[in-house]
Parts: sequence; C-alpha cells; structure tokens
Amino acid sequence: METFYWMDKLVLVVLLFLISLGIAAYQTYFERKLAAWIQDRVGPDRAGPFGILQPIADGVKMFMKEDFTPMNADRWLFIIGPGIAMFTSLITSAIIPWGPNLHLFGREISLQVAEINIGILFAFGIISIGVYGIMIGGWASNNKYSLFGAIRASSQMISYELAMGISAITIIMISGSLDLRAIVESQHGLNWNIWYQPVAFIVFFICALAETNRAPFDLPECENELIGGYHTEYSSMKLGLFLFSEYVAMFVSSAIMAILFFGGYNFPGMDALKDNPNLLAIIGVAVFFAKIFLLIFVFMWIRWTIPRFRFDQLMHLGWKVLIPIALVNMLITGFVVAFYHHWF
Amino acid sequence: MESLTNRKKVVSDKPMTFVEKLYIPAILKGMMVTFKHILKRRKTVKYPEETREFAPIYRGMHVLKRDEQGRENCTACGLCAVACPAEAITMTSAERTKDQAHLYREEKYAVTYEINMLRCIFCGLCEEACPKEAVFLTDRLVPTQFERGEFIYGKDKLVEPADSRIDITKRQFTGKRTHV
Amino acid sequence: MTNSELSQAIYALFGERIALSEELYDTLVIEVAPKDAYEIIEQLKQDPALSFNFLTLLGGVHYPEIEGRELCVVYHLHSWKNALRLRVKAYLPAEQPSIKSVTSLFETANWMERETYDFFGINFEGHPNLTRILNMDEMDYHPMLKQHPLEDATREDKDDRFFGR
Amino acid sequence: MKMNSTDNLIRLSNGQVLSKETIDGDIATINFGPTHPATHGIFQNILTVDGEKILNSVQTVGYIHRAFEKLAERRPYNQITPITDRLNYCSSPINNLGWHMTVEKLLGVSVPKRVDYMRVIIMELARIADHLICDSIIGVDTGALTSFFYPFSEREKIYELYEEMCGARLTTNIGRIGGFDKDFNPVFHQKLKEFMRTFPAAFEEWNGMLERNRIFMDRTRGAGPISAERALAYGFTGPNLRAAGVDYDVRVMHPYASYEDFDFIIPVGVNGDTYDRFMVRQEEIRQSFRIIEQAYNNLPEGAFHAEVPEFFLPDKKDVYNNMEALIYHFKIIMGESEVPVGEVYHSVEGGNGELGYYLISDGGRSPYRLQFRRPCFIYYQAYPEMITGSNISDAVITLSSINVIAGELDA
Amino acid sequence: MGKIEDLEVINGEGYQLTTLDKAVALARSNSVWPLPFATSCCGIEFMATMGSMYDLSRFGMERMSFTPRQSDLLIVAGTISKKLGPVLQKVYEQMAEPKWVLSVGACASSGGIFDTYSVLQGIDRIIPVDVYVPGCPPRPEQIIDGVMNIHRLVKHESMRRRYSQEYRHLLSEYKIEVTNAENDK
Repeated sequence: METFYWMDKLVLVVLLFLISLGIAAYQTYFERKLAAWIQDRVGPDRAGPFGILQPIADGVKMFMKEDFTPMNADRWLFIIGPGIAMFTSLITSAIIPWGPNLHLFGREISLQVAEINIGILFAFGIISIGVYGIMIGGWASNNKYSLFGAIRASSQMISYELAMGISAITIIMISGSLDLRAIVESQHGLNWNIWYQPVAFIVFFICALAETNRAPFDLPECENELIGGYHTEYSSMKLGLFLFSEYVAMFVSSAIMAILFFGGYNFPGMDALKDNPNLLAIIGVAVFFAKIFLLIFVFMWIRWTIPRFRFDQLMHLGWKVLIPIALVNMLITGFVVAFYHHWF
Repeated sequence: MESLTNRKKVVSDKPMTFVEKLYIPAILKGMMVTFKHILKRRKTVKYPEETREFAPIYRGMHVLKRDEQGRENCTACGLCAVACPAEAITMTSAERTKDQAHLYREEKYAVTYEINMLRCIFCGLCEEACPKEAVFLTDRLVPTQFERGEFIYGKDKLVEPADSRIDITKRQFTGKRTHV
Repeated sequence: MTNSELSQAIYALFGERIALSEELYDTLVIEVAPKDAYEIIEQLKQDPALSFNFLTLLGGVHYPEIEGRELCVVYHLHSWKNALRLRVKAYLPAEQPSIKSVTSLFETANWMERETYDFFGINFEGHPNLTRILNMDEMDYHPMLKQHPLEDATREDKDDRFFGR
Repeated sequence: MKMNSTDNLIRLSNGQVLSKETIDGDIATINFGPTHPATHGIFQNILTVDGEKILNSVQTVGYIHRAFEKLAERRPYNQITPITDRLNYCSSPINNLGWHMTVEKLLGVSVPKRVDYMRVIIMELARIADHLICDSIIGVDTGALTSFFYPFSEREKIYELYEEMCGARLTTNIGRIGGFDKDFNPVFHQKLKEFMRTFPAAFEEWNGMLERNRIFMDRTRGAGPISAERALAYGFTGPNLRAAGVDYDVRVMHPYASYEDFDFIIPVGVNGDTYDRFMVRQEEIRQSFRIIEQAYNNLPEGAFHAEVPEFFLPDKKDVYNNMEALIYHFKIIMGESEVPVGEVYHSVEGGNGELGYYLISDGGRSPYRLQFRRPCFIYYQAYPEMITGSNISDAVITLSSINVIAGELDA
Repeated sequence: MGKIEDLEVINGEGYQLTTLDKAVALARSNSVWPLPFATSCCGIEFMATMGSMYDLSRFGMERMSFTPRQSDLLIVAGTISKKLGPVLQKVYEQMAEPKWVLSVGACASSGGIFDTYSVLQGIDRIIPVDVYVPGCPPRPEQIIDGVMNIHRLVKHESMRRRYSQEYRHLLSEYKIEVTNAENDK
C-alpha cells in the first residue's frame, strides 16, 4: 500500500511538473497570440503550423545562448535568484487538489500531491518566499535598474500579500477550513464562493495580478522605465527561468483563485455522475482547467488593455484602498457568519 | 497671460467623476474595446506570402529605360548626378560610334552608370532631372544584401532587359498635367 | 502696429545706437553694436508698447570676406502682442568674437548660444555653461565656419572627382 | 551636479538648493539613455536620484548630429527638400512645404489658392500623423502597449495617402518650390475620402481607452508640469506651450497657406502636465481633421502650381518638345536660376511648434546660410526642470509627452 | 541577392552542419529577439514593421529586448554619428553570443545623404554587419526581407562558429575583445 502510495505521488509529481511547464510554455505562445489578436495582428505563425512551435524554438534558443554573468555580480546569488523564483512557483502546485479522487486498480487515487490541512497557509508562505528570487536576482546583478526592480518587487509583494491574505480569510471563514480540498468540497455544484464573496474576489484578483508581476502591476520589470527591471542583466536560461516562473506563477495563482472562488473542480450537474467517479474526476479536472484557462485569459486580456500604475499609486492602492476594503469585507463576513451560526 | 486669439478652448480641466474614480468602469470599457478587436479581421499583410499593392508612383529601385527599338535612352548628360542630393550616381560617357546606333538612342551614351543603392535616398530627384526619359524609379524594391559592395548597381542591373520591359507609363502620368 | 511704426518707435528709443535698419521682406532688421546688443534686447523686451517677449531664434552667420565683421549673431525677436517679428544683428570681428549672453533675459537662449558657440566659436560672456552641445567635445574646430569642409574625408564609397571636389 | 564648497549642499536642476541632511539615504546616479527604451531617439540624461526621486538631471544631446545646416549650404534649393524630410521625420511634409514656402517668400512667388488648400490638407494629415505617434507613445510608456497599434493602423493609412501623392511613405519629399509636381489623383481622392469616413470612429475608440481611464489620468496628471511663464522663458511653442495654457499658434498668428480661411479652435491645457499635453494633442487631431474636411470640401479648381518657369520644373513632355522648357529645365537642375539676394525668415506650425527657416541668400545656387528653428531643440532644455522632484516613471512619460524627435533635436 | 553559400564568414573552414546544429539553428532562427537601436527616421519605419500591418511578430520577433544581454539581433536603424559610435560598439559588446547585426537604412549602412563631418560613414567601421537594408528609410517589406536574410544566416550557422578562431579574428578587426565566449567554453 505504502509503495503504491509513493508511486502514485511520484507519477502525479512528474505529471504536474510537465503540465506546469508545458502550460507555462504555451501560455507564452497564447499570450503572444492574444496580444496579436487584440492588436489586429496575426502573431507568431512561422514556427510550425500557426507558430505552434514558437515556445520550443524560444526554449532551445535560450538554452544555447551564451550564459552571461556580469562583472562584479555576486556569482552565486546571481544563479540562485532565478532558481528560487522557479522553485517557488512550481512547488505551490503540490497542494492543489486537481480533481475528485480517481478509482483505479481498486484503489482510490487522490489528485493532490500533498494533502496538508493548512494548504492555504502553505500557499501564502511559498508565495512570500517567491519574492526573494526576484530580490536576490536583482540585487546580485549589480545594476541600478535591476536594483530598482528588486526594490519595487519586494515592497509591492509585501503590500499586496496583506490584502490578499485578508480577502482569503473570508473564504476560510465561510468554509471553516484551511484545507484546500475542504474548501473545494464546500462549494459543491454551483455553490461557489464567488456568489458570497464578490468583493473578496476582486481584491484577491487584483492582488494576484500584483503578486505575479502582471500588468498593470508589472513595475519590477516594466521595460519602458527600467529596461528589464530585475532581469536586465540576465541572459540565457536564467532569464528563461525568470520568464517561465512568471507564467507558472500565473498558472498556479489562477488555480488557487479557481479553488477559492470558483469551486475548483465542481461544476453544476455533477451529482448526476455520482455513480461514475472516474468520469466525474475526469470531467472535474477538465472543468478545473477550463476555469484556470479562463482566468489566465483575463490576466492576459487585462495586460494588453490598460496602462500600469506608478509606484506610489500602487502603494496607495494597496494600503489605502485594498486593505481597508478587504478588512471591512472580512468584518462583515465575520458578523454574518457568526449570526448564521447563532453565536450571539 | 492674456489670450492671443479668440479661438482658445480649455480641453483638459474636466474633473474626475465618481464613476471614473472607481477604476473598474473605464477598465471594463477598455477591455470591451480590446475584446472587439479580437473578433475583428486581422489587418496584417503576411509579407512575403502576400504583398501589398504599391502606389504606381512609388519610389523604389531605378531603371534605365530603352526606347521602342530597344536602344538605351540615356545620353550621359549627368543631370541626374548633379541633381542627386546623396551624390550616389556616377557615370562616364562616350561618343557613340556608327555601329552602335542600334544600341544607344543619342549621340552620347553612358559607358558606366553606377548608382550606390546604399547611399541613395530614393527622393526621385534624378527621375525629375532626366531630360531624356532615361532614368525612372520603379515600384520594385532594392533587395537586401550581405555585403556592402553588392550595392553598387551598374548598368547590368539598372538597364531594363530588352526582352522583359518594365512598364512605367503609370508613374509618368499619374497626377501630371498631361494625361494619356 | 506696422513695421514702419515699429521702426519709428525703435529709433525713438535708441536713436543712433541703431547702426542700420531696413525692412527685408516682412521683417524689420536692425543692426546694433555688439556691446549694445544686450541692453537693446533687454529694453525691447521690457518696453510695454513693444514687448518683444519671445526669442524665436538665435544663431550665427559667417562672412569670411567682410573684414572686421566676419561673424554675425542674429536674434529673432517676436512680439506676440503686436504679432511682429524683429531681427537684431550684431557683427563681431573674427579675432575676438565675443558678445554678452542673453541667457539672463531668455532662458531659451542657453542651448542656442551653446550651439552657436559650437558651430562658430562665438564666445557668449556670462553664459552659465558654454561648452559644445552637438559635436563631440574632442572636436578642435568650429565646423560651420566657411573654411571647413562639409564632407567626411574617411568615406571610401564616393569618388570625389565626380562631384566637383 | 554641482556640489557646493561645503560639500553639504546639493543644487537641483530647478535651481533649488537642498542640504544633504534633508535627503535621506544615499544618492545614486543613473544613466537614462542613450539606449534606454524610453528615449525614443537617442539622447542621454544622467539622473541623480534619491531612491526613485529625481534630484538632478544632466543632458547630453548631439548623438545624431548630422550637420543639416552645413549640408544645406552645399546643396541647391530644390535638393534641400529631402534634407528637411529628416528633421521631424514624424511629420516630414510640414517640413517640406514649410521650406518651399520659405523659398517662395524669398522669390516673391505667390501660389494659386488650390496649392494652398492642397498644402493645408497634406500638412494637417502630417499633423495628425505626428500627434498620433506622440500620443500612442505616451500610452506605451504608461504601459498600455495596445494603444500603440490602433493609432498606428491609422497612420498607415496616412502613409498610403502620401505614397499616392509622392511615392514615399515617411520621408516624403513632397511638392516643389511653387506648388506640387502632381495633382491629387483619383486614387488619392478615393483613399482620402475613405480615411475621412473611417478615421473619427477609430480615433475615438482608441481615445476612449485612455482619456478618462483613471489609471492613465493618475499617471499623467501632475507629471512633468511646467507653468506658462516658465514655458515661455524656455521658448516653448506648439502643443507643449498650449498645454500650459497659452494659445500661441503660428497658423493663427502669422497665417500662411490660407489658414485664415479655416475655422478651427486652439485647444489649451491648464497645468502644462503630461495629461494636458496629451489632451491638447488629441483635440488638435480632431481640429486638424476638421480643417482637412473644410479644405477638401472647398478645394478650389485650378492649377496645382504657380506659373514660375524659372523655378518650377516644366512638364516632362514640354522638355522633350519645347526648347524654352528644356533650357529652364537645365537651369533649374543645374541651379542656375536667378535667386534674389536677401534674407527671409518663415515659420510654420510644425508638429512640435514653430518650425522656422532663416534663409540667407547671396544669389548663389545654394543658400548662404540656412538655419532651422527646431522646436524640439529649444524646448528640450527645460526637461531637467520639468522632472526634478518627480520619479523615474514620471520622467519617462514626460519625455514621451514633450515629443522630442531626435532628428529635430540634433539637426 | 547574394548566395548564402558564398559567404565565408558563415561557413568558416567548411563546418559541416550536424543534425543537432541544424535543429538548434532552426530554433534560433525562429526566435530572434531584436534589440532596436533606433535613432531616427528608420526607427519610425521599424515601428511600422512592428505594427499591425506588417507584424514582425509572425517571425517570433515581437519581444523587444532593450537590454543587450537578452537580444540576438541588433537592429541599427538610423543615423549613427561619430559621437554615438562608441555607444553602439559598447551595446554590441554587451550582447550575449550568438549575435547578429542588421543595418537598416542608408544612414546606418553608409551614411546615406549625410556625407558630413559628424556622421559615421557606415556602422561596418565599428561593428560587423551581417545584412544591409537599403532605402531611406526602407519600406517595412525591405526590413522584413533583411530580417529573413538574417534568418537564413542563422539557419546556416554552425554552433561552433562563435568559438572559432575566424570569428575571434573577425571581431579583433573591429577591436572588440572576445572575453565571454572564452569563459563559456
């Protein structure tokens, strides 16, 4: 039993790793295509049919590019930076319940790598480590623009994590658990949290944009101001890791949002499939991914539409707008929950 | 400072309304615009598979014309070289001998005629200067090259081949006083 | 106000300090001594009726043939109130081309004077930072003077024989 | 950066002097340019920053100095037109036609009304193209990348119009001294009508994405402001001056090319900040469009050039058949036409302000001296003052909103 | 158009492209990230090439990298004056191998109309140029042609070329030190 358990997990980990990377790679492709469509263009179409091989070409090119470490840069930190960024982005996917349990070979296989009962705390913990990658990388480059990027990144992440956490607390209040699986299970059918917590969702979504460094909060790397921001001095695959980690982070944070607010793998009419758990699991996974992709689409759609904030305005928005809204929302939710449970 | 004209109108003093202060409506409006564009037809011309039509008077690569009998029009008067602001045209001239009458229309002809296509700015002044209808710009493009030396275009590349003529009648008459 | 009225007004103000005044095309041109230029421009600016409030252009001209007046500084003033332009010229000798800077009157003159210095080597006294602006600092001549060639001597793809040099 | 002798004071580029103690933290110097993505064109600013706050800026220009004025002394009058193309290359036709008008003024040539109206149409198209690119770049520098593509598609249509008219897209070399070498042809008419039909909707759609978007407004309001007094002292003209609230416009002040016939308003701003500059340019695009409509609808019949055989090249057909025309042709090309001795200043309202030509002729084949009043060069020196005290993000959008064109800056 | 096989610089001393070489070269050619060193008029036409009508992104080239470390192709568009020459050379030196240079327009390639004391008469005096695009400014079609020529070059380049003696010699002719390539080997 124990061996099977580990084998299951191993298969799942490898699968997840590949899926995350694959999705991240094709997110770049999709982002470029979507940007092109929005801008009345065609986008990459010469690498393979419809340019479908574009991410592979980019990847190979970056692998073969000269790996450059600037003079006076801290060699080790310079390498560690992108590593941390990539590692933290990837590891969060371990706690995500990707679907209902499968029934195969007479066993019940959980589609979640690590079933920890404080999943959501783990996620926040990892996300806050993520900023170190950018910070260390930007600092180690020994370039002023990189340093600016690093400073902007760290203060931005710290500010937005607060509002993000507070808006997530409301979900924890409603579902009464820190376990992501439990949170998903509590949103059976169409009983999604978004209906109860639209405000928390908006706050969370904005914070997610900021946490993943996406426009309009892409200040750490905004190229019109800081050239490349924290990755100005990076080339080759180290740059690749930085760019990739952004897309992986976007994928993972979309997944978390889908879990917290859109019921994860729940979908209306799922009760009809009660008798066929495997089919339910497959459709559940598909539905979950559909939700993730929709959120990713919105991420990108926003990026190609609106201007970015200025740094002080970003701070202003974080501290003076989002945190108060999240707090008030949390208080109201607390009262309603308490009232509902007849605690007073 | 007092107004200099009576046509002044302040355009940027409209204060932000409450709805605008909420961020979201304007963002949604922008997103609707971009979404509409996703569904629109693409404007891209997929060069080199598709090409755009150039104006008939487009100022591209030069051609040295021949007349109807296949003789070169150029008389090596040097006006084009004088008129060239980039000083890209050089030529040497020679007197036509009797047995060359079928080759050159005028008494004098250009032995060498070179345009440095890398210097050329395609302003069209040489075409304007030519009194013999010899040099014209066409809507063909000068191809890109790997070596700088390959941009000195001699007569071999400039004179139109006798068997495949280049039609420039459109540029001679588009918008001009004399119409065909 | 017309140019002739302007001319009268200027003569009333400065009298014989105006060396020469003529109307060229639609603009009145006055010539002043270099040492007077600053004061006259200052008064033109401050006079309430004339109020030449705007320095449109400042530049130099080189006349190598005219001895003692080789260099000329040309100021284009513009009175918005009267919609009138005025050209003020001051001729300088080549040996010591020096004139008082008008940067304290018009800040916009700063770069224009630097450019004129760069091109002609005219020294503007009292300029806060009279260094080359467009050309390299290492350049050792003032390129707009007539004796200096325009062309870059190092190019290889042109044959000077064909272009009359 | 000028340090005081006490080494404890720091002088800012707006003249303010701060004691070092008032500045917390360390001061850093960063190189903003020459190849920074926000310096569209090449120029360098060495910024002294405290955190992201800019304390001082030292400018270096001249990176693409091409010696226009010297070059113009060596080229005949008609060959200077291609050189003027490369001044403000975002709106080349204005430069071309302004130069032609200057020479016409020197020669004392008056052109038919039709030429004036054609010039107005071409120049206002150029103004639209110029302002479109400037405003779209403001959008890009605030982070809205898509706002570069929508106006550029419209610009592409203007390019097509130029191409129909003169055969080139950007460096147009359009027209001749004395008028145009070609009349509007049927394809041009058709394309212009099509442009007039579709442009307003496309423009307003793009405009709607930015104009009242709070993120954009917050970003641009108060960024790089300059007061009317300071702007005047620095010799601002054009949209940047109008953004500060002064309605100076050469088209109204000294009308040329029959601008007095057209009804248009002069948009002005209030604070002279980036938002004002953006809004003024946007409104000017609308006004230019109105002028084009008026000019096109009232386009007079007649010749498209003045009758000045000494300066206007004869028609090719006449050159082949008519001895007199052939002589004029040679004279014009060789630059042997009689040019009066004299000097003339003419200015037009260019994309960035008063674009002036100071031409001194000694009767020779080329100008004795030609000086360009290049608005960019003149107002760019105010940039340090505009950005001192703001942060890097503001510096970037201020730079794009004052629309410094390197070709015009460095000549 | 010059024949690609004739170019000695690419083939060096008869490198045979292996399958891996070919695959890498193919990938590289489809992912050339440009660094636009746009100074003047040609820069505006280059913007038009990026625009909706021509769309350089079809070649996988819409990701502009303004930092030299990340770019593969230096697109020099516009006049390069003698004052700017050292800056351009510095940018070229900072680019990570492999790198290519596209010289767009008359000014960058030869000085063009500006045969004057202040303009560098062709950037090939300070950095090696791979493809020249004529025109003042070139039409976007020509820029795309030039880019496609670069792609052809990339496709035919052996992975070893950048470490070869010939390449080092080529760079030394421009007084550019090759330090990084050595570190890497």
